[in-house]
Amino acid sequence: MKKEHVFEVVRSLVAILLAMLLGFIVTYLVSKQPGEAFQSFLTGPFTSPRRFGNLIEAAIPLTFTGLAVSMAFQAAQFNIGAEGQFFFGATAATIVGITVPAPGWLHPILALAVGGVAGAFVGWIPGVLKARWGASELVSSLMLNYVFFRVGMYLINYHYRDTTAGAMVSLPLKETSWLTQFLPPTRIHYGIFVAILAVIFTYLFLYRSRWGYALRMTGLNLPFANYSGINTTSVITYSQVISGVVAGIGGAVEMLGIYHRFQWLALPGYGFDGIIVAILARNNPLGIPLAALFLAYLRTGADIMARTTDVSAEMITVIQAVMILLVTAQAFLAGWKHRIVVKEAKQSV
Amino acid sequence: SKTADKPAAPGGDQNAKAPLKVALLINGTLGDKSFFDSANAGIERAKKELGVDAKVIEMGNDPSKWEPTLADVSEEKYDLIILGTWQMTEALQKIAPQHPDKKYVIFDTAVDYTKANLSNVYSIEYSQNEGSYLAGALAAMVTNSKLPNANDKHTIGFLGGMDIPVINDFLVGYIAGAKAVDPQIKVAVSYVGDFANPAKGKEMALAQYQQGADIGFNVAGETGLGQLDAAKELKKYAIGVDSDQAMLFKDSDPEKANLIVTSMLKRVDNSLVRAIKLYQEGKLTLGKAETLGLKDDAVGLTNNEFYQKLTDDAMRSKLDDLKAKIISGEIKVDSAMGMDNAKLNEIRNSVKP
Amino acid sequence: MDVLLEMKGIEKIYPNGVVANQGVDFSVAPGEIHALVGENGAGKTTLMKILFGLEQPEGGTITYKGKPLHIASPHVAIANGIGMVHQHFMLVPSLSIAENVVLGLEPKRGLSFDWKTAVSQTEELAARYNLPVNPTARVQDIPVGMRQKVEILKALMRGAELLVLDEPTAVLTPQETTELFAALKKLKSQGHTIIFISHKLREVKEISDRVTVMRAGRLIGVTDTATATERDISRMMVGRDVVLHVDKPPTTPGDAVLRVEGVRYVADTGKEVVKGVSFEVRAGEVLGIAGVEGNGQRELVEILTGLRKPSAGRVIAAGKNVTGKDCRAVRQAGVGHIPEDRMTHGVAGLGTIEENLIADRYDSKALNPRFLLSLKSVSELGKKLVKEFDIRTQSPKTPVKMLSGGNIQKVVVAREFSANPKLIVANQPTRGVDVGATEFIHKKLLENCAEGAGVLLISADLNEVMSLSHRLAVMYGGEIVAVFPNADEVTEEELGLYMLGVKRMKLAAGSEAS
Amino acid sequence: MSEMLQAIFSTSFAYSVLRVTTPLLFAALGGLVSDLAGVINIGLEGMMLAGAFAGVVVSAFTHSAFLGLVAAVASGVLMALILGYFSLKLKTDIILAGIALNLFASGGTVFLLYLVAHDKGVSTSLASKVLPQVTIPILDKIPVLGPIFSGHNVLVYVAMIAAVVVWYYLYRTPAGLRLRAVGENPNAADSVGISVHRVQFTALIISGILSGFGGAHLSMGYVSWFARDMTAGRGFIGLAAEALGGRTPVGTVLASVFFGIADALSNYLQSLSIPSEFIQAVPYALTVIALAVYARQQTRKRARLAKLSQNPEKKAA
Ligand SMILES: Nc1ncnc2c1ncn2[C@@H]1O[C@H](COP(=O)(O)OP(=O)(O)OP(=O)(O)O)[C@@H](O)[C@H]1O
Ligand SMILES: Nc1ncnc2c1ncn2[C@@H]1O[C@H](COP(=O)(O)OP(=O)(O)OP(=O)(O)O)[C@@H](O)[C@H]1O
Ligand SMILES: [Mg+2]
Ligand SMILES: [Mg+2]
Repeated sequence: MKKEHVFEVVRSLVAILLAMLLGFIVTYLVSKQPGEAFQSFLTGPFTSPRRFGNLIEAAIPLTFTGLAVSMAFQAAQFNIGAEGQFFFGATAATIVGITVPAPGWLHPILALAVGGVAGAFVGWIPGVLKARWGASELVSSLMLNYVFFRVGMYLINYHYRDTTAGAMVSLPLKETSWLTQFLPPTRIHYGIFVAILAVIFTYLFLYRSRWGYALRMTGLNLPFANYSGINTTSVITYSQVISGVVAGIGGAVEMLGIYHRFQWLALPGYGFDGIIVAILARNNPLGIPLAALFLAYLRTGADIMARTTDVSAEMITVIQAVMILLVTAQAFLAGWKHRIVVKEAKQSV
Repeated sequence: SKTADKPAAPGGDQNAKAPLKVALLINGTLGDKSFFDSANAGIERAKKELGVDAKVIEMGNDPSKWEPTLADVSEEKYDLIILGTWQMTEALQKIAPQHPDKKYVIFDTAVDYTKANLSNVYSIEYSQNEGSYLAGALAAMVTNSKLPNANDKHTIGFLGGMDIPVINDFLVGYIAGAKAVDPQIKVAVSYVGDFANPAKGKEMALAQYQQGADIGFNVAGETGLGQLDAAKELKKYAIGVDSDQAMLFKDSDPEKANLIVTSMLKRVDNSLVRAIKLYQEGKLTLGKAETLGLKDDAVGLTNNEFYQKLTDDAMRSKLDDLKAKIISGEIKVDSAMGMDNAKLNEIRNSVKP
Repeated sequence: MDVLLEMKGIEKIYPNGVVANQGVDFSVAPGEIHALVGENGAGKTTLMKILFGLEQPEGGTITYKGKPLHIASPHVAIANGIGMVHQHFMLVPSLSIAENVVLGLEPKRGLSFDWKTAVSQTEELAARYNLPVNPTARVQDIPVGMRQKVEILKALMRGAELLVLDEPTAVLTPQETTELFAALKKLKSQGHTIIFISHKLREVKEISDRVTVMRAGRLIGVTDTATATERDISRMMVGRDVVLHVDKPPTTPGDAVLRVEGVRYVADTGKEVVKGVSFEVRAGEVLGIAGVEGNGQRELVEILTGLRKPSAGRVIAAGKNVTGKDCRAVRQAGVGHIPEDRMTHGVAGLGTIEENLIADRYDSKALNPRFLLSLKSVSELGKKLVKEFDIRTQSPKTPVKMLSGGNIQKVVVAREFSANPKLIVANQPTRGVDVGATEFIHKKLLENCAEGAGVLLISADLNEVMSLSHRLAVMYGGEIVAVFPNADEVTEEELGLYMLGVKRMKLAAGSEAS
Repeated sequence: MSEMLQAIFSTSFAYSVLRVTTPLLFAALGGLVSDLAGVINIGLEGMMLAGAFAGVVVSAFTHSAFLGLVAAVASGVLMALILGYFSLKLKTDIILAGIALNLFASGGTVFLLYLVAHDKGVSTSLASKVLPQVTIPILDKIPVLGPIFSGHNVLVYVAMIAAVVVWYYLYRTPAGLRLRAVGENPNAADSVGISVHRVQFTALIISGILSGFGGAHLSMGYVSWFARDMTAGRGFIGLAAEALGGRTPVGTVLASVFFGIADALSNYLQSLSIPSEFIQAVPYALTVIALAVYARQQTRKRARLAKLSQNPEKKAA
């Protein structure tokens, strides 16, 4: 068994190396400074505290949406809606941050809670439609992204827009609501602790609570769960709702920690990233932060490469896509793995 | 050894052989056929004409990356850092004071000089509402004209990317200009909700044309290009924005180009070349904001072969007249910047078809 | 002696490290019916999958018709006249029988699939081998026995000379089994060779010419069927003597733990599949319900256990009215349920044994002393049950999917029996389970009964219902058509007649089987 | 207001519904074929985008709209092969592979656009071709029907034909039978010697062809150039339409048209005094409502069926 774990590590490394090689070849073809470009990609995130901070900052929202998506996946429910939940959570937190007068310690908690409730609402709709009537949650959660994007834009535009600003942004959030950035020059903020709490919470919820148990069994085999006396209708609903809570809190954290005023004009894309993170982590909450860091590392490195060399940002998207494909290729080097297994089995017989 | 060849102090130091190092930060991506492309064009010209050494950095559409990029770039060996849009002002107000040795130019907005020591920042604003005023006036004249594709309705169109202040600034000027020519004018206003969905843009423009508009103004990035296709399909007129859209299609699609009466431009390119030049000469008024408008030729309608073909002398002289009045201050054009929704709605409803 | 097929030194190691075949030598003579037997997980199916090209061995050679043959895929096997009827049916439920039979060999007219020819080809084939089916029926609507025939027709359609049948009788009635055997003998007489896998040694004795026995991935031996007794074979399989017949203890039944009153059920299609069934099960007794599958037993069981809501009627379990209540309520009333299909309802395959064992009590106070689940209690319970129910596994934390069928069944039984149920509804509790495990499950069932639980046993295996039940009822066409207050006084043949609807008792309405 | 209503009840509205529906229908049919073969295709968006791009570039360089169309289809197929190679051969999670493919297409097209057109946004500097509009002889003269159905871009008709062909392929040909068998029970197909991978690859390729057409319609019919990310989520909408349509060709067509109507409607509703955000949300909100209503009705129907026979029983009792 041990050798198999070693194999997994080696396989991932080889896949990453291969993807890098491919990336390097392409870089070599398109860049006049391929060596420098690639080096800045690989080591860029570690060359200054701020850049390292960027990596961590980027991993925080990814952790939330990754957790959210994996929660739904564990219940064998699709959730393409983390995007809308994240967005709407951020919108709701913005409103609380602008309007509610509250002391410094309470304000963020309040904003996060409201963000979570907003996300929960967006998650509840596909959940209940699926649980009650079997309506495809893939369709509804996808469509709700577009709906709640517009609802959020309307709220900001018509009710909380900063009319003195030269762009479509909300009024600034009251400073009491901010999640303080405590490690200058980075922008790492208290939201990181909320993220860690979220990881611990989802882990405990999924693996240590009766509700999480019911959720996982429903995901593994729905008729079995039904037969065992689990109320699968409510499980399906609450899996989406909790997924929405986590994504919504994620949006709120991002808003309170990084932005301090609402300024998105399009869906920010963390929902889809969350799917990537969840699959990379195989839906294991404890693996989610690592997968989020990995993706954040790719992104930050790529940004730095695009910024400091002549390789374009688009090329980097392509290289990222190739890496994601190769790293998650289960059958990549499977023949080799099988030989190891056979050898071990023969020895142990 | 690296510190030894640190670039010489900026500002017309003649003995410095090292070219001026300039960075242009794009908080979005190139290819918008709008002011980022225009800024990029300005930098290209500055490279050629002024001999600067420049790098253009696309920061993408994720706002959370913009501030750290600015901070990063400020630590690198650039002399002059150029950036644009209101969204960058808060970041710049924070970072510029930390790098007093660096100089910054921000275009299409102004920093708040009362907020910090921003003596190293030069701001350029454009009165796009003034240019749009002229576009509105022209549109009103076209819809009332005898041009082959004009109808007898007093309706013109406006296709916005999103219902947001920058876009509405164009709209407010456009409506005002149109009303100045024809108080009866109706303006069909649609927002696509997306800057990168040309097919949807075309669809909405078609809807406007079918509901009676015979000319429309698109202010919607790539989405807006869909309006031009709609114009071609229904044989209606269009007014472009931010780049000379008739010239874009002059060779690839002359039929379409023939329907684009003019385009309303913000000449970011000119203003940046000017700023870099002033800087090299040591004359840039750092620590101040300047508003460039019709009088500086920083905004205005394009004058090309199609414009000449589609407009007559009367139209052109009317436009010249209005332009002169705006420059002289006789006409004051409202701005949507800082306008609340109630006022905005009042304006939109006053011309609702 | 002639050899048609010779497999030599076959080695198979699955990607998860399970050694399923270890140097297995297996040979079949032309024209014989060759039985392959062994405990669950012995490697029979694996060996046959290798023969059919569904799995690739790590070592060994296959010689077929005197020539070495490399079977890279089922395509190769089929091309060489090897056909296989799988243990778990490989049919496409939404397609018709004809479409399933011709799949891969579709007749064409122009570009189109020629439906008429497909139907007539299926009809012809069915007539030729005496395996009557309705070609236009959808597979999802036909009973299991019929599916079995479709599988055989599929193989014959492809011109199989060597036909592998993996546990074909597990789901058949005695009459159907007899029919099948007749068909197999006919095939044999037409020159086909048959490999036959079964856990029912009686059938092996009846149909086969020779028997190969496997245990734990190895070949144990080959014998002529005529010279070996059932006892000999089972000793070879298990490595010890097995009690093949249970002695059920006499019983003095107590109060009714289950009362079913006029239960009806109408399916989505509008067809009434349970037509007013009434009966009672008393504490301490086993009521057996015999019947050919597809006569409403499944729906009835699902209604009794809360998986379905009845269209009419009442169900009173352990004194509580649970009519139309969900599984949870039924379980809380004290009902345990061994479901028909263990992989669908009985377990979550990817879950660990432990997780599967707590499915009915995951929210109990005992497992949740405080806010969270107590992993310690869960693991203690797991260890205890694994030991008590003799679940053969490396650890209680092994995913259930890795166990063999018999052991998976033991997981289900362990969970259901350890909850101290007042009533156990056991639907086909030993289907596809080997002799050793069957013996064990029967023993446990009777133990529970002796401790005062009532048992409702539904089985297509007549031997099983007859030897375990105190009372017997027969279901046919959604109704109870016969009741025998003393199960020992009935013969198999007589039961069979009721099961096929040939005979029917006059029963007082409302008091049936009480 | 009255002008708006007039516009909505006009033939040109119906005409625009067909046009709006076309790219969605292509995507939805592509999604349907691969879904029925058991491979859910999240990469439709990327396939369409690649098609839209290749069509423009090749037609510009060859001066042939037809070759452009061929290239669009070919690049859709190429994307399908990449998706198939990773998900089927290398066992990358199919959803992840689809998402990665979309990233790949999004970045790759802009990158290549810059190489060929020196522009990162739109391809207007390339004199690319558009596919012809087709006037259907007799139909053309019929009132109402003529203006609605005649004079569309040729791909609008291709889409209609494709819907019929896909139906025929899936339900009337041996290959379609195999495809459905593979999607429903791959083991069954495997056991009769059908190569599951080959069938799934084929399905993905068909999906790629259809997406290629969809992409070409956007850049060589709808508008006449390529713009970055111009598919703007249509691949996903197609996937939703296929799911909404209950994974059947007829349902898929109906769902696509439904979405087309909702979308076209939102274009006309802008003249109402409602914040534009709400109008933009209309097509999506309507889809959710339709989905819910349909699903609810199905559930009720089932419940009603089960109850029917209670009545005779009650009478008897
Ligand atoms: N696909 C597979 N992957 C991993 N292990 C497997 C697989 N199929 C079978 N096994 C394991 O291989 C061993 C032999 O299984 P096999 O199915 O051949 O047994 P069998 O003799 O057919 O048993 P049964 O009588 O229960 O059908 C078992 O331990 C089983 O768990
Ligand atoms: N991919 C797999 N990985 C691990 N175990 C597997 C896999 N596929 C099958 N198995 C397990 O291998 C065992 C053997 O499978 P098979 O289908 O041959 O029969 P079985 O379930 O043992 O038969 P029976 O129904 O007679 O008990 C089963 O327990 C099955 O769950
Ligand atoms: Mg007019
Ligand atoms: Mg087996």
